[in-house]
Amino acid sequence: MIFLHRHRWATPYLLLLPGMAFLAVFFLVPTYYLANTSLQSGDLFSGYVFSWAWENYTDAVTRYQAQFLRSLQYAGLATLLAFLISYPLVYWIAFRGGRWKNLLLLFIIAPFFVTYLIRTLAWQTLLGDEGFVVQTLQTLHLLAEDGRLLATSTAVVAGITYNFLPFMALPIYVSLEQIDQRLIEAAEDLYASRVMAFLRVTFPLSLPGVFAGTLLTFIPAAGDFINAQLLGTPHQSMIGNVIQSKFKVIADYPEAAALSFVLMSAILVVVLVYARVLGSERLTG
Amino acid sequence: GGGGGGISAQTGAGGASTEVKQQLADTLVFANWPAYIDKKGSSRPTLEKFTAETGVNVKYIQEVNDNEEWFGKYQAQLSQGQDVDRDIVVLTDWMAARMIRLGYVQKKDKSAIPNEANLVEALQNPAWDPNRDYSLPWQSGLTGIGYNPKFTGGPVTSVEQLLTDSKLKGKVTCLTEMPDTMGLVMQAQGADPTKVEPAAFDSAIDMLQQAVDSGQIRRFTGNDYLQDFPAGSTWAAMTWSGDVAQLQSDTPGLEWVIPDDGGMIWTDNMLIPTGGDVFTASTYMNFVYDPKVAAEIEAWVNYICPVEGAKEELAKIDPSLAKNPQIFPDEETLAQVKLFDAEAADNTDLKEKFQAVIGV
Amino acid sequence: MAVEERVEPSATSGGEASAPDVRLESVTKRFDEVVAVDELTLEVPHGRFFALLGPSGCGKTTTLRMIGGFEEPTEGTIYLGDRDVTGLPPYKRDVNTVFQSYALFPHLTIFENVAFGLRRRGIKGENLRKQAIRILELVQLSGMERRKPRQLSGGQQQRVALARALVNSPRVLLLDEPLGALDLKLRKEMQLFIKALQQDLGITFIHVTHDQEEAMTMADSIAVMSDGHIEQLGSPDDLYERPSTPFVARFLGVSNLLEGVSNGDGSVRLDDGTVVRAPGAQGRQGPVAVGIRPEKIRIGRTDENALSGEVKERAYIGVSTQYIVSTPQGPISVYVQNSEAGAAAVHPGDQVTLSWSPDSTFVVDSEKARSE
Amino acid sequence: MAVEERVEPSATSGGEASAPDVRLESVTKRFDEVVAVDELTLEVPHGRFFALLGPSGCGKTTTLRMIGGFEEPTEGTIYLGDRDVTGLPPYKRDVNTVFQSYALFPHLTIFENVAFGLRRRGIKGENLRKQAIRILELVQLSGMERRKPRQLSGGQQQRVALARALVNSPRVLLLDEPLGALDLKLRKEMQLFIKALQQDLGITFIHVTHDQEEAMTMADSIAVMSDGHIEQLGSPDDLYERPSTPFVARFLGVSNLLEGVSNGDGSVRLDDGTVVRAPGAQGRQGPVAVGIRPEKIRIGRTDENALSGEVKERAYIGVSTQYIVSTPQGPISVYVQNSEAGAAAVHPGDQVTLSWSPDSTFVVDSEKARSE
Amino acid sequence: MTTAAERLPARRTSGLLVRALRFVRHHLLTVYAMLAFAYLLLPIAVVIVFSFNNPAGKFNIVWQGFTFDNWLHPFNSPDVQQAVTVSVQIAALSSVIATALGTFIALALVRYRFRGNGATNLLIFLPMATPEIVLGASLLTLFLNNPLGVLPPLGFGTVLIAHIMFCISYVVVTVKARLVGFDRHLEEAAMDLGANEVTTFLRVTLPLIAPAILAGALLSFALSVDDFVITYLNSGSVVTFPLYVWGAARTEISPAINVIGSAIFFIAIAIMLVNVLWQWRRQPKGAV
Ligand SMILES: Nc1ncnc2c1ncn2[C@@H]1O[C@H](COP(=O)(O)OP(=O)(O)OP(=O)(O)O)[C@@H](O)[C@H]1O
Ligand SMILES: Nc1ncnc2c1ncn2[C@@H]1O[C@H](COP(=O)(O)OP(=O)(O)OP(=O)(O)O)[C@@H](O)[C@H]1O
Ligand SMILES: [Mg+2]
Ligand SMILES: [Mg+2]
Repeated sequence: MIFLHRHRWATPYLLLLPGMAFLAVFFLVPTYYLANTSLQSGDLFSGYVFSWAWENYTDAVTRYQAQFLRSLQYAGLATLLAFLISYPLVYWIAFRGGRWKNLLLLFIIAPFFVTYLIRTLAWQTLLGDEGFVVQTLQTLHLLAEDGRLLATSTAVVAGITYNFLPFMALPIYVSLEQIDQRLIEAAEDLYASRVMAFLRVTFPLSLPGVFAGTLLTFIPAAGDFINAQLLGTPHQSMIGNVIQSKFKVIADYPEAAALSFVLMSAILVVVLVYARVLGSERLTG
Repeated sequence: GGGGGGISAQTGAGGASTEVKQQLADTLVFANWPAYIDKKGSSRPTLEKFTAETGVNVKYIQEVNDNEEWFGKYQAQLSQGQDVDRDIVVLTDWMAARMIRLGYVQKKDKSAIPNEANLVEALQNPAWDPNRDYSLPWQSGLTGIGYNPKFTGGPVTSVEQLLTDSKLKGKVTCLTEMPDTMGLVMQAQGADPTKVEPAAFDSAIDMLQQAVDSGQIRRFTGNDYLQDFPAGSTWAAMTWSGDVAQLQSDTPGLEWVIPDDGGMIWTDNMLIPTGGDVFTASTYMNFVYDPKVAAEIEAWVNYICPVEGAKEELAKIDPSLAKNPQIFPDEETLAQVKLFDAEAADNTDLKEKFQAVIGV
Repeated sequence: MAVEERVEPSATSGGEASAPDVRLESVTKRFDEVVAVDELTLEVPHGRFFALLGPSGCGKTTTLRMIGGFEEPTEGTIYLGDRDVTGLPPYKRDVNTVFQSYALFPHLTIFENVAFGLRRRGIKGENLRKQAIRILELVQLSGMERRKPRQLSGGQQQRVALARALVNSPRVLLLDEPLGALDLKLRKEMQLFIKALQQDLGITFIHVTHDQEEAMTMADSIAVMSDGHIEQLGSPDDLYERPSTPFVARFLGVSNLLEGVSNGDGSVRLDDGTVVRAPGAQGRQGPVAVGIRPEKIRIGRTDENALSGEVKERAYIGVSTQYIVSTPQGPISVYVQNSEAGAAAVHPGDQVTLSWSPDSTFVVDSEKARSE
Repeated sequence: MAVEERVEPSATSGGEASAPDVRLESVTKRFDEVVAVDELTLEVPHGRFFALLGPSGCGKTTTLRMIGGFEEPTEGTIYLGDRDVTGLPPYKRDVNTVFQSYALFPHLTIFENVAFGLRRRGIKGENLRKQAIRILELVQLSGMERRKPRQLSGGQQQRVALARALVNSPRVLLLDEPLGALDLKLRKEMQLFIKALQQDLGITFIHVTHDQEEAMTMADSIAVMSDGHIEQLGSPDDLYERPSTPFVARFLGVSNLLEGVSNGDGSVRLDDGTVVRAPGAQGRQGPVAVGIRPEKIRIGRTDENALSGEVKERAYIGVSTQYIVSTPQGPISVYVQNSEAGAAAVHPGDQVTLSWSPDSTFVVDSEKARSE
Repeated sequence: MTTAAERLPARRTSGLLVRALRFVRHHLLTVYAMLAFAYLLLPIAVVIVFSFNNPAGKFNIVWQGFTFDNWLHPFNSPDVQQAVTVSVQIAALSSVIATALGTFIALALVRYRFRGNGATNLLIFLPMATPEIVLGASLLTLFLNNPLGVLPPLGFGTVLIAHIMFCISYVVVTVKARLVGFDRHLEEAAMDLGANEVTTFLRVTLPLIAPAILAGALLSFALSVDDFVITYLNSGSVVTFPLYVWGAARTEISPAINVIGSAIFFIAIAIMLVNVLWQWRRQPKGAV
């Protein structure tokens, strides 16, 4: 005990050591290996060897531009949709939920408790050409007679939106929940109508949550391949599908690794631009 | 690899190196495709019979959903010469060829498989394993067209129709297995899939690409077309013969045909991966090459049986099945189907072209 | 914006002194079972510094929030000037509020905080800038425009909150314990500052507090609240010198209450038999309590009313020395101002006589009689 | 447990009054660049109620935390009795702390909170129960044993915090603004309660506060801190009547400081030419400030030292009335105790003469001279 | 103020229009919220409803008829049972380990000021900011290379490692969020009362942060049970429940999958519900 007390400075490091060592070995080292792999060349039969093969990157960028763009586009769209759906919802819970808040919140994370694949399969059932959603929409003439939902980009985006919505909703909820009610009263006291009070006070104050939510939604969405695979067609395949197939089907590991890195950088760029646009200072305020 | 990693598929330590000990192991681990062996309730009669006869327990794993996927999963371990804890795995011709080429499999103990004599003649000498030193067919199958007349309104009998008939737009699926899809398309263009010419392949790719671009083809599937038919999402598709019975139970009225321009035939082969117990595996191979056992499996699986004499045995169990040309194809049927060029099937260039069409 | 709908443009608010700025007519507010405000009737004339004083939970904040429009009364009517505003939302009322914890917008600069109300009323450009700058000068915060609230000290934040409300020249400014979060020194400073500001501007201030010293220093009129109703309303010295209930006597400063029986001729026989003169008891019969403030009691027999006892405690607090003297009537507090350095002092254990002038007494209902 | 290792068993702590209970020897504490405590030397004798008083950020809490063992001094030595405890962890020191926000364990009942320290020293069963019950009686919380802290009011929580510390019979009890979170009324009550408790127990209390009135009411000795060092140390009236620096004069109560030049004979020529007598200036030459407390000034020329001016403000605060009088020497505060009901009063605008006795003055360094 | 406005009936004609508008506005938001809930819960409802389906063939896609059989025999195939068992084992192990490691990190980050704080935070954030496929892929390259030859072959061990890895960050974030509000004086008070570092941790810190730790553990468990992508890449020959669903879905969608999916859902909801109710009890209505 005395030892612990005397060496108080060491305590944080002792606490960090096991976890950080684990992350270092199983996150940083793999990243290094991935980087290494991405610069290898060769083929499955003769083996892949490290050779500064930057062409893997040029290849990745040029050949799969469409999928990259589509991934960013779908992820962006899904993020936007998730935001539009979840913001009013969590706003309602945070400000109208009263005693039931925690219970209502439970409904938001409910999808998490049904295995990812199962809920995506449920979407398949729901959106099936003979399913009731399509039939209803067709009866209402919102969808052409020969129209379909499954195997369209609509389905893929809807699936992605659905699967990552809780990631958007929870941080926004947290930031809304933390807003001091008196600030809204103060705004109304200063002649802001409810709408203005929302626009000028509530919304700006919830931006940190929106920021966190968009990142937590956008990042996994951009790398997803399940939704495109189960709900889409070749026209909807995303970069995640390509990486997946390079790893598991074509066994072209260097190319797959290069694609992974390009994906990470693309996400990083989008995130940085986004942070810049939103203004990082406002976020901390 | 040294100097900082990388994965490579250097030839494994397998091959025919070690002496085979003639002693049965306690357990046989058998990796197979789903729904590819006889089943009664929750028991598997032929496997139980094997256990009863030899005392070897069978651990049956339905883990092969896709050749590539299975290969991808174990490639790393196999390339390092590691045991993957599988005594038998069933893979399609071209993948079996790849496994052998990479040295990821062991030679059978032929002395333990006298029943190999029952192997149908047509399958005895594939180019990639001329003496069947490593492999033994499990089942063969045909690739053709399945369609649901309820929706299509009439028969769909050609690949041409499948890929261009606007009535079917968006309700057609093709297979992610390149040899199947490309084999059918190439035949539709009058090309020969047994010996793939790059130009013919490219032209078939173009045709397929057009069908994808026009929205005719909804998506590419493994045997998950099985669920698209009953859901009504798919009206006509490239499908495998053995699934017809299956499809018909979920989608009454479903029809299956060999396309006018010709279908494909393929074989799934039993292999003994590195680390597998050769003697036990060989003993099991011998067991299933007993026509009686083969017939029993066939009665449930409905693919094409590679075992001579099984037809007769099956006739004793279910005469109507024995007459089914999809299970015991007659000469006429066999004349309509071709085997895809095994080398082309594993050609990275061609594969990438095909992958590009299917979107990845 | 809401500008045309505003109850009365602020320009005229200084005009007619006739109608009171704020009027509550038997206003009741119930939260489920709790009656927070109970048939309260109240008028606040124009230009007044009005304090709502009372213990925690007596309904001060609720009253203020109803005036501000943040709560709707369960019953009763609220007028601003002569207009009924009972159902109007806050942004349609010509009052502004300084919230207890300031409620400054953390994401906006000081300037934008102050400009918030102006912008909502459509004021723009140079006009806006001028008004905001002027009010920031008034609260001595020039040069802080670009800071964010968290970069200011408590007292400075307080002044921003004032500026943000005052810049709108409201008819009435509501302040809910605006100094509660400040430390003693700063609180004293801000009391003077706010008082001076009110005098300069001539706007009606309604100030909620539970600190009686604060209310007395700042307000012209004080309403002492208890349990949702007003116990007494008057000027600070009215309330202090002539409290009308034991509650007010105790809540505003320290009171020694001596129980006794009045015979109606201005003298009261205390429970121990002593008779004291109390002009306030004139005309009252029966049990009463005679009140006397600690600072009005002298040590030594120098006046008409007297009691003897023993000094129990002595506490030196700089300005004055406070004694507790135990008498047959119970413990009595006495404050002696330390007007002379080292003034002769009595000590615990000393026997002393306490005396006070009859004019310094007040009379309230006996608490014993009440509780019996 | 740690019981054998404790610095000194509490039983003997009342024994020898020779060594001071707490001694700090040129203790310095630096946080990165900030010097929180600067070469502080201090002795607290046994049985004393000792207050550390000073403005926010002057290092009071840091000093207390070093005594408690929560911070280690950058330099210097700390003794408890005659034992050097500088490097020892809190659980090896015979002191206990009452934290500002009480720091009661929310997951434990009141009983378990109080028993926590006893259990750590291996006390069990009936013995433990008796001690805990006894101390809870002492702080008037019998019957609350089974409650959780959040089920108690602020004042009750305060008393639990006291009980939890006192049950261990520490050599010294440290209190860091223990009353800061309570409201005025309750704060006054608890001041008396804690003071009485200390007198009963005879344990040394070190009490940190920035409220000078609190310090003056409660403490025997006060150390006024500023910027990490002690400005002046003494009894409350010492500090109040004879502050030795302008800082102390201003921090403890209100002081009127009149700048002037002393000629060494006990009289000071003020800047406007007036000469006032100030015995404290005897023997001092050059610029000084003469201090005089507002309550020591009379309105009217009744004493030797006098100044004339005009009444600017008047505030009635019940006990007294406070005036600000503007004079050639600057504004001067004057307090008049309201000893008589409706005592004759002066009003803003009136010209008055202020006077005070030379004995009521004190002399400190001139601030002007200092800043120049 | 919304509460007051909502509870009171319109009392005054002057404010009637305003009130009506306000009511509609509240109503709109509520309707929107209900629709959003429907969107969230519809697929779950489908999963649950189809767990009672009695499909004619192997595909539980078209509604055929109601039956309880699926619930009576959820493990009709030994493969399902084994997959579920593996999933639960991995989830239990990985959540325990990740929670322990993550809690320590969170403690260090919140409690201590130390050099390398920024780098630590970054290393916590990065795994969350990396798409799963990339995480899975890079881990796969590591396991394939097996640098010192000490790593297990692809299988149970590698899946466990992968799950622990991606759960740690989430645990750190969850526990940290609750630790920030933790009053440090409580620990000082314990030490002041004679408790050494270890006793303080066990008697004061641990009981108080237990809810946070539990939340972290539940989150890890949920993430682990649900993970497909990373597991898919690193599983070797072991089959977790999601992998089973993935494989099985190609040839057979049995109601058993729905039954297990629904069961996981119900169990999770029940646990959360108990937690919510427990918190209600701990903070009775009137308490401050
Ligand atoms: N929103 C509410 N719901 C239920 N009861 C409430 C609500 N607001 C106030 N009350 C109750 O109404 C009573 C009066 O509360 P109010 O806040 O007006 O008191 P206060 O005089 O401002 O007290 P304090 O000095 O503590 O601020 C209290 O009993 C309080 O508990
Ligand atoms: N942990 C710390 N790290 C850095 N600076 C500190 C720390 N603790 C205190 N300080 C600084 O040391 C100085 C003295 O702080 P301390 O808390 O002792 O003041 P205090 O007299 O108790 O003030 P208050 O009345 O506001 O509590 C302050 O300037 C403060 O900012
Ligand atoms: Mg209040
Ligand atoms: Mg402090």
